[in-house]
Amino acid sequence: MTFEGELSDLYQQVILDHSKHPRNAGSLDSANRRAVGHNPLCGDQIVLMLEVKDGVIADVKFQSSGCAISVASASLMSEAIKGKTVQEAELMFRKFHEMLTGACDTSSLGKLSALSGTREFPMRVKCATLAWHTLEAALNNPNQTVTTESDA
Amino acid sequence: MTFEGELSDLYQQVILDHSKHPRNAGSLDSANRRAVGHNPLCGDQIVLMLEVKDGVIADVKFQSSGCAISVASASLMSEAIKGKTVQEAELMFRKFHEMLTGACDTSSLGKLSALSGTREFPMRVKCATLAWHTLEAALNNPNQTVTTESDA
Amino acid sequence: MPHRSLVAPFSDTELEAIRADFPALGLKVRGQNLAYLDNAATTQKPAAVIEAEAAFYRTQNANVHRGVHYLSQIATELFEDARETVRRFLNAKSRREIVFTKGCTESINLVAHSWGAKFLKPGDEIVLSQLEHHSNIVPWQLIAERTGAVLRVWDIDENCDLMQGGLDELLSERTKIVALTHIANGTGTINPIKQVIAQCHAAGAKVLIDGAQAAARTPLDMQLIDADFYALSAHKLYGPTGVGVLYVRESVLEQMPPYQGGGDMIRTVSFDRTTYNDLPYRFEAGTPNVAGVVAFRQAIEYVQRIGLDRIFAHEKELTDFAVQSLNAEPDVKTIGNPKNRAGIVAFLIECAHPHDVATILDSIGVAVRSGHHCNMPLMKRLGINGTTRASFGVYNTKTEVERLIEGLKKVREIFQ
Amino acid sequence: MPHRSLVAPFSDTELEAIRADFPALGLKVRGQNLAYLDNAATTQKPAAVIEAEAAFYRTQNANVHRGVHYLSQIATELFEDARETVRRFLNAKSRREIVFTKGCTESINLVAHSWGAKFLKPGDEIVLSQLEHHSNIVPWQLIAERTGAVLRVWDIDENCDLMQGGLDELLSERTKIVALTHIANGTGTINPIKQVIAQCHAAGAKVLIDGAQAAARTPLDMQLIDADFYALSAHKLYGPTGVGVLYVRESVLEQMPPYQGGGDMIRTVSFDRTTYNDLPYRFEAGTPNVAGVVAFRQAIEYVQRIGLDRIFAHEKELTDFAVQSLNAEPDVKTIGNPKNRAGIVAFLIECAHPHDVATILDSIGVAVRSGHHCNMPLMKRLGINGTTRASFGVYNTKTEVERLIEGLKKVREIFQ
Ligand SMILES: Cc1ncc(COP(=O)(O)O)c(C=O)c1O
Ligand SMILES: Cc1ncc(COP(=O)(O)O)c(C=O)c1O
Repeated sequence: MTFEGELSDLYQQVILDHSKHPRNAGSLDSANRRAVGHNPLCGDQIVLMLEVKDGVIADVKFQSSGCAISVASASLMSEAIKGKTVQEAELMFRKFHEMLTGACDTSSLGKLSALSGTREFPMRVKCATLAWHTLEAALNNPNQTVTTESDA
Repeated sequence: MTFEGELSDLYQQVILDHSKHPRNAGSLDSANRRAVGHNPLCGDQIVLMLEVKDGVIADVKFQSSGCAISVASASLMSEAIKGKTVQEAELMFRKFHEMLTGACDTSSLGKLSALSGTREFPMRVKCATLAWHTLEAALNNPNQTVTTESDA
Repeated sequence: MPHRSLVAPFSDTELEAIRADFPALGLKVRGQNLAYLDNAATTQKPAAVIEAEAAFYRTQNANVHRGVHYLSQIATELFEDARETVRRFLNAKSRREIVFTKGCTESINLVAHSWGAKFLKPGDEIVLSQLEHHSNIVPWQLIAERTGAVLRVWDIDENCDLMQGGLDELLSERTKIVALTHIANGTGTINPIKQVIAQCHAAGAKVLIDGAQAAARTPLDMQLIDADFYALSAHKLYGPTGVGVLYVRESVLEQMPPYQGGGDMIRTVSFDRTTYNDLPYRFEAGTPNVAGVVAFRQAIEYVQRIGLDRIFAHEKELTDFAVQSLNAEPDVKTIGNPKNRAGIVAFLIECAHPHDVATILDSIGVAVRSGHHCNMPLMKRLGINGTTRASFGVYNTKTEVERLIEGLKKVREIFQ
Repeated sequence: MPHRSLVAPFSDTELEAIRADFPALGLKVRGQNLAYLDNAATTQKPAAVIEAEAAFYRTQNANVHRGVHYLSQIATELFEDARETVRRFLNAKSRREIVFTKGCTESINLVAHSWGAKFLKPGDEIVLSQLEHHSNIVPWQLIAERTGAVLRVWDIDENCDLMQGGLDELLSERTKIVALTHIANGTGTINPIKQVIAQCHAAGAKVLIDGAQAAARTPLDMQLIDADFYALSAHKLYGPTGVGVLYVRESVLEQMPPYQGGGDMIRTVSFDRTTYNDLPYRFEAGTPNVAGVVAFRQAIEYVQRIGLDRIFAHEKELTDFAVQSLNAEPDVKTIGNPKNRAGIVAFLIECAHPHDVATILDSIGVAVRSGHHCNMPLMKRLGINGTTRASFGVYNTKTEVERLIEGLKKVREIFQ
């Protein structure tokens, strides 16, 4: 693929749409899980709030200041995990992570596969995974702060 | 000059003689000036004891553990400064130092000029100047410890 | 700095010749000629530097200060000659004032740790400016925590210049040290360090100048500015990575306890009592980056041959052009409007985040940096998360600035 | 270490091919072929290392971790790939355990300062051996002075082996850390670090191993030896100057406070509160020696291609030959007779001081080191001022050892 092609693959229409109009942006009063994620590289930050009931992610909201990729990724994630069980969400993260770090089947990822273009931009993979690392933290260590540095 | 020539210039007969039979080696009970010199590069050490009376170096002794160059230099120095005034000794050091660090007239240095061969061995210049730095310390800051590092 | 305006920038032929000295400038990136505008992060290296490092390993390599054999002698001489070159470059009084470190960050840490641990007492104050790089903030936070000293911050005005009179309010008998960047990496602000140092000295405070950005951009003279400490990195001065310099006025350095312990920094060691070596070796524990230091000398000689006043004039022309061109775009806002600016322009474009801007510029071969530039406190003060930053070097051209401006069109195409 | 005796040393053709990889070995010194026997001070570099460093500057140079542009991405990948190479070389569990420093000395200082300042209390004990290099003594003295901890010394026997049972007497609940060299640079003694570490762990003490001399001489496996800390220098492992490694077991590193502060080691910075980055970045403040680290990878891959067990066997053969040849001279005394010895032989000749021996050997192109070798406490223990030391590398030959022995005749000619 030409680099021009790779670039438009990175900034697909769905990414641009979600970055400009993030879904589930805002604050969640009923949240019982919360985590803050940082990308130390650029200072991007996300605050993720979840309402988990009986093992199901009943609601999700986030506040994010970041690049198009990180905002779109948070927005797409929020849609993908809402209503899912914690286990399903974690499986999704594993698949998502595989998609970004190696070649893998993206068919089961639905809309999330829009972020597969990030693979060709290693320095941007962290932007795409920040929301997911924050989710992981919120589920496992509520009220934690995490970074994406381990993806370096 | 060939390097072989430079080597025998370094280890002239007078140097070898003084290194094997150092003059004025020993301890000086009447000493009123004393200094210890170190060469941090190799651990060589010299203890210099002077008896200075009315501005004249009346007597001098030294204890030295070092290489042929440093022992011979101490021995030659002790001979050269004994009976001289402090000012004369300091002038001698300046000339000696010039001899080792640049081209200069060695005629006024007498036997000390035997050490001029050191010039071709920059890493050994410190061996030749250790005794003199120690003398300087003994005259100006009695009971001081000095090193040769500043010659590096 | 009026004398500088008398200096002519490079002719086209000169600039071409300079560019030819830097192998990396011939690279193609994404199928385009590389336009390297990330010089504040690190500079490219002239062939003379690259070749000096390789030649050292091929024909001169040995450890320094410790051996009497031929290679060891050569290596030691080359290493100490480089120290003399640095001394002259900074116009320091003595080689004893030049300590080699691994970089500007380590140079500052050395001062904070060694000088700070000895001289800072609870309640003492350390003054930093709002413009500082993390490397001139965090070491002071660490030593403040250890000693009970307190940080005070010199604020900036709306142009990103240091607040006029701000220092008057901060300086007191509690102020022990002022740590200030010479040229701010986030805004290009040139601070009036000579005046600041004079004012601090009058108040009895020491001054550390972070010269990471200044060393490649403006002539330096320790006697003129009268700094106590001056820190810089070789890799931002067309030299190799892994080499830094710390200048310390001799009377100050003499009083400082050792920082790291090890080989070369000692006079005698026994388990009971260790005595330390003379200056500057007391502060150079362990085998130094010999090849790097030897190659760094070539970098200094390179900029000296061209002349730092001419480099300054060249970068000023580019910077002014870049600021004007960016400000001419209605949706672009340059960050800060400092009275004196050197080689660095940061900006925001309405439609896109700095990271996305940098990625898109990269797609046409224009290398810029995006993010907080290790300036988080400054970003917070400005109420932003980051910027896109173009920073210039001796070899950059107007055409490269034009390509950046051109690239913004593509940003708009994608994001508007 | 019985498995090693099964490994064959190099054939003549192999050795010739290896020598051809090192440009410096072709040098003439004083009109003679260079016989470089000062490898314990620093090793020569294979062309692959020299070329990798130059190639980095020509085609890959940028700052790491901080930019999104192409060169920055390449540089970051190369830098992190090198970390992975080091991880595999040491058989560490995780890249998070590999910290890049400027050298072995800094690695040890980092531990003494960061771990030591947090975990050492007044009266706690630090055990060192009589064989240590100043770099594994002075950092501990500095932190002992700061914390009130106390140094204890593990003595040696008449062979320059660690005194059998010596550790039993030293270890107590006060012992917080044991800092021990893997291979002693003054005597070549290979210490039984696996057993020592097991004994220390059983007593609740941590262990730092100084691997400066071992890394180029013997296969390393952090899982096998179970060290808490392992320090080494690239320049003694056929790599560039200005690069070191510190391995720290992850559970230990996690508890350590930052050492130097600056860019890259932070998560967030504000003047009020700074939070630190993940491992290993928390310990890598400032721009690292990117080019050096990238080139170091080539050095590791070089020794791995040959095999450290074969290098060990080769050096053992040379060392045994050198010890025998030296001991066959009636006026020569080799220093120590350790049960296991690697690549290093120090000696004295009756008629001449080590410095004079080294100068005369240099006159026939044989590079050896003389002096205390940063081992002053060992020299004092042995009642001597210094030694002449020959130390071997992958490329040395029996002929070179013979030239050393031959050179002693010239020493006698001059001094007897
Ligand atoms: C103003 C300033 N200070 C300090 C530093 C730190 O330099 P280094 O990372 O080379 O240690 C930098 C570079 O990033 C800088 O721009
Ligand atoms: C055993 C030992 N430890 C530590 C060091 C220090 O290594 P460096 O000078 O590379 O920091 C050396 C080398 O001189 C050594 O031989």
